[in-house]
Amino acid sequence: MENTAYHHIKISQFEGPLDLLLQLIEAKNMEITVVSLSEVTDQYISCLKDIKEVCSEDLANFLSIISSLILIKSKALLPIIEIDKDILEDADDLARRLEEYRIVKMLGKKIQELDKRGVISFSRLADKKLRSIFYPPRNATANVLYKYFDKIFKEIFVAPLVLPQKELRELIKLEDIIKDLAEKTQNGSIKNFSDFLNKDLSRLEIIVTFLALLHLLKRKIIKAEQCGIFGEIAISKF
Amino acid sequence: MNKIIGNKNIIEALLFFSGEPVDFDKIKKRFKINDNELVEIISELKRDYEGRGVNILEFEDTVEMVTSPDTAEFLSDFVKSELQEDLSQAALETLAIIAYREPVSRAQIDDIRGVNSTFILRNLLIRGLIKRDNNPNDFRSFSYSITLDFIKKLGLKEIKELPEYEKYVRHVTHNK
Amino acid sequence: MNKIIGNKNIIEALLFFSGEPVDFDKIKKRFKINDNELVEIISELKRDYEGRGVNILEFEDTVEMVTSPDTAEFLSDFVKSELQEDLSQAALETLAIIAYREPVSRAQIDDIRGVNSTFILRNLLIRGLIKRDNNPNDFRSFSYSITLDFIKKLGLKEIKELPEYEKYVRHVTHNK
Repeated sequence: MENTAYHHIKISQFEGPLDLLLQLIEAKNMEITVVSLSEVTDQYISCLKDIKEVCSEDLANFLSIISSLILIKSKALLPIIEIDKDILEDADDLARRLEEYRIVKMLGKKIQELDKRGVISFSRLADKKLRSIFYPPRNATANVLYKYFDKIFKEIFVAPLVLPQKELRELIKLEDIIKDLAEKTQNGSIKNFSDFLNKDLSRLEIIVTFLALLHLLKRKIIKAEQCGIFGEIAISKF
Repeated sequence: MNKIIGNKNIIEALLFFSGEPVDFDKIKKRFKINDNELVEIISELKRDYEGRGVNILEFEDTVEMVTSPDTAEFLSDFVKSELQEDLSQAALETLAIIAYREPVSRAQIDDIRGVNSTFILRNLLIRGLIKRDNNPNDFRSFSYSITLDFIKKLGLKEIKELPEYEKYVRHVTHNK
Repeated sequence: MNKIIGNKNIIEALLFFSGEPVDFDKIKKRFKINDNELVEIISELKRDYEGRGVNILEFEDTVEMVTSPDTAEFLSDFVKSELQEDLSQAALETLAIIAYREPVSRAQIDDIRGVNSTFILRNLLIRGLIKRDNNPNDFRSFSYSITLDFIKKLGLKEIKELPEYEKYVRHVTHNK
């Protein structure tokens, strides 16, 4: 039920991870607070799943925001767990960044309104009769020109465009992870969250996996129990 | 003809002739006048051109003669200028950050927008709407600020005419 | 604003902007005014600019905004005094691009450099190092090349004698 509700909010094109977050919060007419951040976490993640084209650097930015959101959300879901002071600061910081972004976006819209008036001051076109004075510089010899062009040539004409690797994109197959985690829990092949984590996983991948766990908890597909801070999370079929 | 009037005429001719912003320093040096005299001449010129088809625009210690913004609509048959091109949302956001937070580094812009701004900065640089200088506190990085062309594009007379400028302006210091 | 005043401002802006004589016919057609109205506007403008640094010049059914004759000597001295013996890094870079890629448009130069080159090109033009072939309808489509004077000054017979010229020409794949 909750899932269908998310899809009623139409997200127009967005300029990046903060813009998406801002649009979700504004669609709900909420102020930017830690509470509102926690409320849009699930939507944020479900929107992100639909993004097909995102470069690795932007994806990393999305993931870093997701990780903050998840921490905030975990705190809201499981108020008993002790939350590190750093994490709380992280949450405040996200709210502050989002507020800064909101202001900037709003100012951008105001600049657009000014621009739309089509009211422009033009400089004078260069004088057609511009009288040139031949005044060659000392420091522009054929070799100097060669040196400069060679530098430009190497930078622009030859250097291949370094395209972002696909690795990071592969990483966030949230849906697959959810499916996998659900399956393995259902058939009992894993009993602890750590069983599911591969040793080679990066921090971001662990975050995504934890996210999958939260999703399954919320949908009441699995149960989880944690003994103590930083303790093992035992998971089982709901 | 007294000295002030004479200089005023020549400065007017110079501004007309240059077709680009002229540095205050160059004028002062060349005419051997001090700040007060320069300010007086510029305000006299501004007064002369008030309500006319040509305006005097002051920006960051430079002065330029430009067409008055309200004539733009009628000039568009004759002009084809990059200034007339639309701004994308990415461009608007980035310009807002630079205009209200200048001087600002790329890292700071990226941080506020939450995305990499390399391409949009390049686009704005090519369009002449922003400029970059070496960051005074870090020679490895650049700091960005807006240009006179940006002011001209919006038909403003000065940066303070930006919407809610006083309320939102925050000049960042370079200690990041 | 009444019609005559409005048109006067716009015509003033047009004359300022154009940098060349503008045909009476073009003005009459564009602003839908008759001979009498045009004559009236031009004489008003002439009166506005009487005794100023900028004048309105009528010549064979064209009208032009020009610097006043008594400022000419000063302006040419000023331009000379502004020229520095050495070119800046940015100017050398631009000059190198033009030398190896001529004829090249401003858009292409900007694209290669990643910044706007308007002022630098103007400076190189004034120094007589580059020339441009102009398309009066599109400022952006001017194409730039090195002047013969400067080629000689470099000690070359033609631009192709620049070091490694042939090698780079083969790579004209940058077809933007």
